[in-house]
Amino acid sequence: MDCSREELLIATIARLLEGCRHVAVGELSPIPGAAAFLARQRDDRVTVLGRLKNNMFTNGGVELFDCAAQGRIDAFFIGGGQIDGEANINLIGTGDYPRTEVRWPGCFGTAFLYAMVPRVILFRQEHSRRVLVPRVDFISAPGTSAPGVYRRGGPYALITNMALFAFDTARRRFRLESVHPGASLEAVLDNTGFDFDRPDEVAQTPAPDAETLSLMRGPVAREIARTYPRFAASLFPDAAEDAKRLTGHLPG
Amino acid sequence: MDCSREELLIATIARLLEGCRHVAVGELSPIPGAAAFLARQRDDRVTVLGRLKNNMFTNGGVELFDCAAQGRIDAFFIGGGQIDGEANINLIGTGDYPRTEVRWPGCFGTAFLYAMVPRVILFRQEHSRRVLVPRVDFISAPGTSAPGVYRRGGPYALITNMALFAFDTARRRFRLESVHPGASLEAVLDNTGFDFDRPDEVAQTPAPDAETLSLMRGPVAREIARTYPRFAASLFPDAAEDAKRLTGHLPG
Amino acid sequence: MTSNRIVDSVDALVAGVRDRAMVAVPRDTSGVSMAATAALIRRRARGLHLVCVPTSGLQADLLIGAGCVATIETSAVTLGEFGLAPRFTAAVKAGTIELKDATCPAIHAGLQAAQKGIPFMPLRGVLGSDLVSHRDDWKVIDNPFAETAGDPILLLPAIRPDVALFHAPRADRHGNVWIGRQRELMTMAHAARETLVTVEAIVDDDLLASDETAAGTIPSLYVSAVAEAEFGARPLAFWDAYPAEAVQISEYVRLARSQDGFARYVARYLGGGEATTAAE
Amino acid sequence: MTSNRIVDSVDALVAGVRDRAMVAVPRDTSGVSMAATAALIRRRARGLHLVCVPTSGLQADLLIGAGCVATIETSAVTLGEFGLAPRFTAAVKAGTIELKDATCPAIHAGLQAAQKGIPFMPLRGVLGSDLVSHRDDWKVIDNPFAETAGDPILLLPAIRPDVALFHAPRADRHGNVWIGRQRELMTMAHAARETLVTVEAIVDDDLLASDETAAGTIPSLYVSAVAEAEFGARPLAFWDAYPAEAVQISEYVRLARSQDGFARYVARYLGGGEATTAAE
Repeated sequence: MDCSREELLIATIARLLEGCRHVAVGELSPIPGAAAFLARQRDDRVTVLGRLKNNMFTNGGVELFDCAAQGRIDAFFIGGGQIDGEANINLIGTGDYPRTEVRWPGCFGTAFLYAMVPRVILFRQEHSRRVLVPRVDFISAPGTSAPGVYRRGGPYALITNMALFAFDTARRRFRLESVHPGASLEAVLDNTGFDFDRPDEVAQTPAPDAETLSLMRGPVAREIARTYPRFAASLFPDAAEDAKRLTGHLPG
Repeated sequence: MDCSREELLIATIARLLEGCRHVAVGELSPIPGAAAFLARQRDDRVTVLGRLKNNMFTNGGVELFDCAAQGRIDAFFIGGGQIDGEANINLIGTGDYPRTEVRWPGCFGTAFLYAMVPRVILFRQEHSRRVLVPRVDFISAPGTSAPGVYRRGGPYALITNMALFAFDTARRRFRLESVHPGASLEAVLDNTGFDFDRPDEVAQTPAPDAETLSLMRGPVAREIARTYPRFAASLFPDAAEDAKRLTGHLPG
Repeated sequence: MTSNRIVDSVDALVAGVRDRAMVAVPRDTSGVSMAATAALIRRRARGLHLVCVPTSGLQADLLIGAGCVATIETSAVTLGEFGLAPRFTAAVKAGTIELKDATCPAIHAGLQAAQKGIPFMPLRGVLGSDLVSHRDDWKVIDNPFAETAGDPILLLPAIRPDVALFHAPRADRHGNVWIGRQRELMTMAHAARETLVTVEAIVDDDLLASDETAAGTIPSLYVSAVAEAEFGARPLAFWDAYPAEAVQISEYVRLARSQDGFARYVARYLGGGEATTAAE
Repeated sequence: MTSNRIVDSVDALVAGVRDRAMVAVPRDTSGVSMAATAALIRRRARGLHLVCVPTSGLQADLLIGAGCVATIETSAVTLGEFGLAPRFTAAVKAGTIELKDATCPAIHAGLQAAQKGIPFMPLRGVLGSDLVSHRDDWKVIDNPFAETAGDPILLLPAIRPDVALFHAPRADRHGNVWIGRQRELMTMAHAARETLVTVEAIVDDDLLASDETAAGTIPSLYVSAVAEAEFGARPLAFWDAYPAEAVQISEYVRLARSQDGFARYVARYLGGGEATTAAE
């Protein structure tokens, strides 16, 4: 069965969430959001936390962080303007801080959540040497910590439009897990600015099965349309139309 | 005009609150509570905070303390099983801690509030050598602090059934301000276990004037009856009856 | 859909309180689960470490009298206008419970530290109180942000209860619990590993569906189990819903002067004499 | 009775924001007073120290573009799905604003420290981030409660704003402000010396009269002034009450690429060209 690149990513991320109970997602992360909703379709004990409409938080903006600190959040997603081979991430900009040549929004909660959430999934669609660099210009959040530094979370996997990597904390290196259909090992090597481990035979990322696709295109699409209407409009146009009729809202 | 001992105390405490904006009172402090309501009758910018019905706090039990720490509370009241001449107070018990011979409830928030509220009024009706001791058996909250210890509050006055004292922080001593009608300097000296300063001529605590009495017996009595119904029943029986009819509640 | 967080009985609810658990309970006026207190006594809970937020009264006195308590951390134990707490006072004199005397904001701060996953919280004031010298789990450091040397400040360790146990007006069928302005109940639930709640009623509405009710609601995320217990705070008062049973509390004060009298009170009011199923 | 906290206009409200004040503002979805932002620009506020709780977007970008901001403490500035914040980005490149880059929970913790009157608050995580080396007002100590030596932990100084400034659905005539579950607005009000609020509507009910509304209400005790400003968050979205004005924000993004274009946007939408009364 044919599926889009986005559907492949959603299904792959949902697999990475297996065994998680509480998954937190950000406002601007429709693909991880869809993956979390898909995981919940498969296991109704999964809760999706974060800045969603009708969210579960009632203690203000600090609650996501307190909740992570209490050990109640199992998985979270971080993007990154730059990601390096030790899983350090940069959300500040390129060049010398503070007068960076390119300035991105800022670190958000990553410097905290990366250390507190057991399974942090790095997600960045663009797979290029611009993004995947030998060494980030600014460490917004470090991939690993010195011995003795309290840490109970960190990088678990990196997923891009081309490939899926796992992170090995002890070795402080990524390991290529699979290459997505349509991409090649050569393309991955050409477009990755850091060195990484890989097996002799690199697998292909499996496409979602028919049941998964129908979950994604049905109930998941409807949930996504409520939270990320613009995204849903491009990926799941039917569900987005339904949601628009129901709420009458532009995205906010 | 005749007034009761309680009315004298209420009027005297209200005078001590002059210039205060936010006055906090405890649940079991009807006389200071009445004094705070009287102060508010005289100046409608005064707010009375604390564990009252329909109180102003919406952030739970911590808010009184946070509010004091923010510098928003100008006056508060503390009792004390023992009070000594340096204004140390003991709310724990007599004898050696922890297996005290007599055990009182505990320190409540005093160890904090005594250091944070600028005008703490010590209020204890019983005036005896049992209460006013040379040295408390346990310092629940110290009257003064060592140099360099952050402190912006502390004892301002001590009022009992017999007399009013002011506290001089620099000298770490009480000074007798006035003796209530019906008591004498000799009785005060006989019944005070600590040494204190006094002027050559000791004044008599002035009785409330007619206007003050009518405020107390009218609007103040009605407010007190809502918060401290049992107390009001004995002091202001008419207002208490009104309140009981309105709420149908026993005290709780 | 009713969540599996909704349990059938208060006895089933307190099965979640293991012997030797650290149990956080609110002060008398905030929503004390006297129904769960009775159930704990019936099942002969032992060795509890009570954390009173920040004080307690009849609940602590009953649990102490019934032999359920090994340690109590509190800023006060008092029956308020009914007087001193007789079994607490007797246990202090007899040395049968470990005392961790505190001051109200220190207990709030310890719970907030647990809520925030930090090992300690600073607090101003308190220095110079004998509390500090008797609490070897409290520390004093020089404020690292002071402009001049010195400036000692108290640090309180996080208090992370095994269980938060309280009574609230209502829960919905998902296990969301409405606590209104009794915000310390939310702090307790965030700080504790498990939260057990009795409620006056279980309602059909989703308490998180509107901002109006959500503002005063603990999400089910933090709630382990809920049991319905109408008048579950009696004989204590519960907010403005019902007043204290003054006659019963006065009788408690009279009887509990002695351990025998206490046993008679328990038998009469808490069903302590009945055969009950031990929870575990 | 209408409290003297209720003021007649948003311009009168922002008279309470002095030049060089530290001003705390919420993130885009929590209740940004764009009405007050326009008033600040009209009165040519200067030298503000913006504290974004914990991020900002159009509000910060407008204030920066209009030259009102000397320093910004924030965890991010972004227009979200509309893209990067153009005047912020330009100011960073030009070095015309002082940056105090932070991470969300650090800003919350700093405000909570001010709320609690403590000089600092610890926070786990963050160590190893370059944020720490660029923030000389942050400190790292060894956790005094650690069982073994070491265990470094970050300490954040209290953030005590001069002013908390935000938009809320409603206030009553006493100046109590309903903020529902946007609890960070309450923390901001507790932490700040003065709190200035625009509201969609001023209502006749007393918001503290019932536990239901009180649960989500900031008491007037913490509120310096309130002004009515219907649609006061526009062109941003406000909770579920109204959506973002996508066309206007897109036009902003297009125009604000240049300082000239920014000036045209301000003249067109904020009345920046009109003669206005300076507040002080």
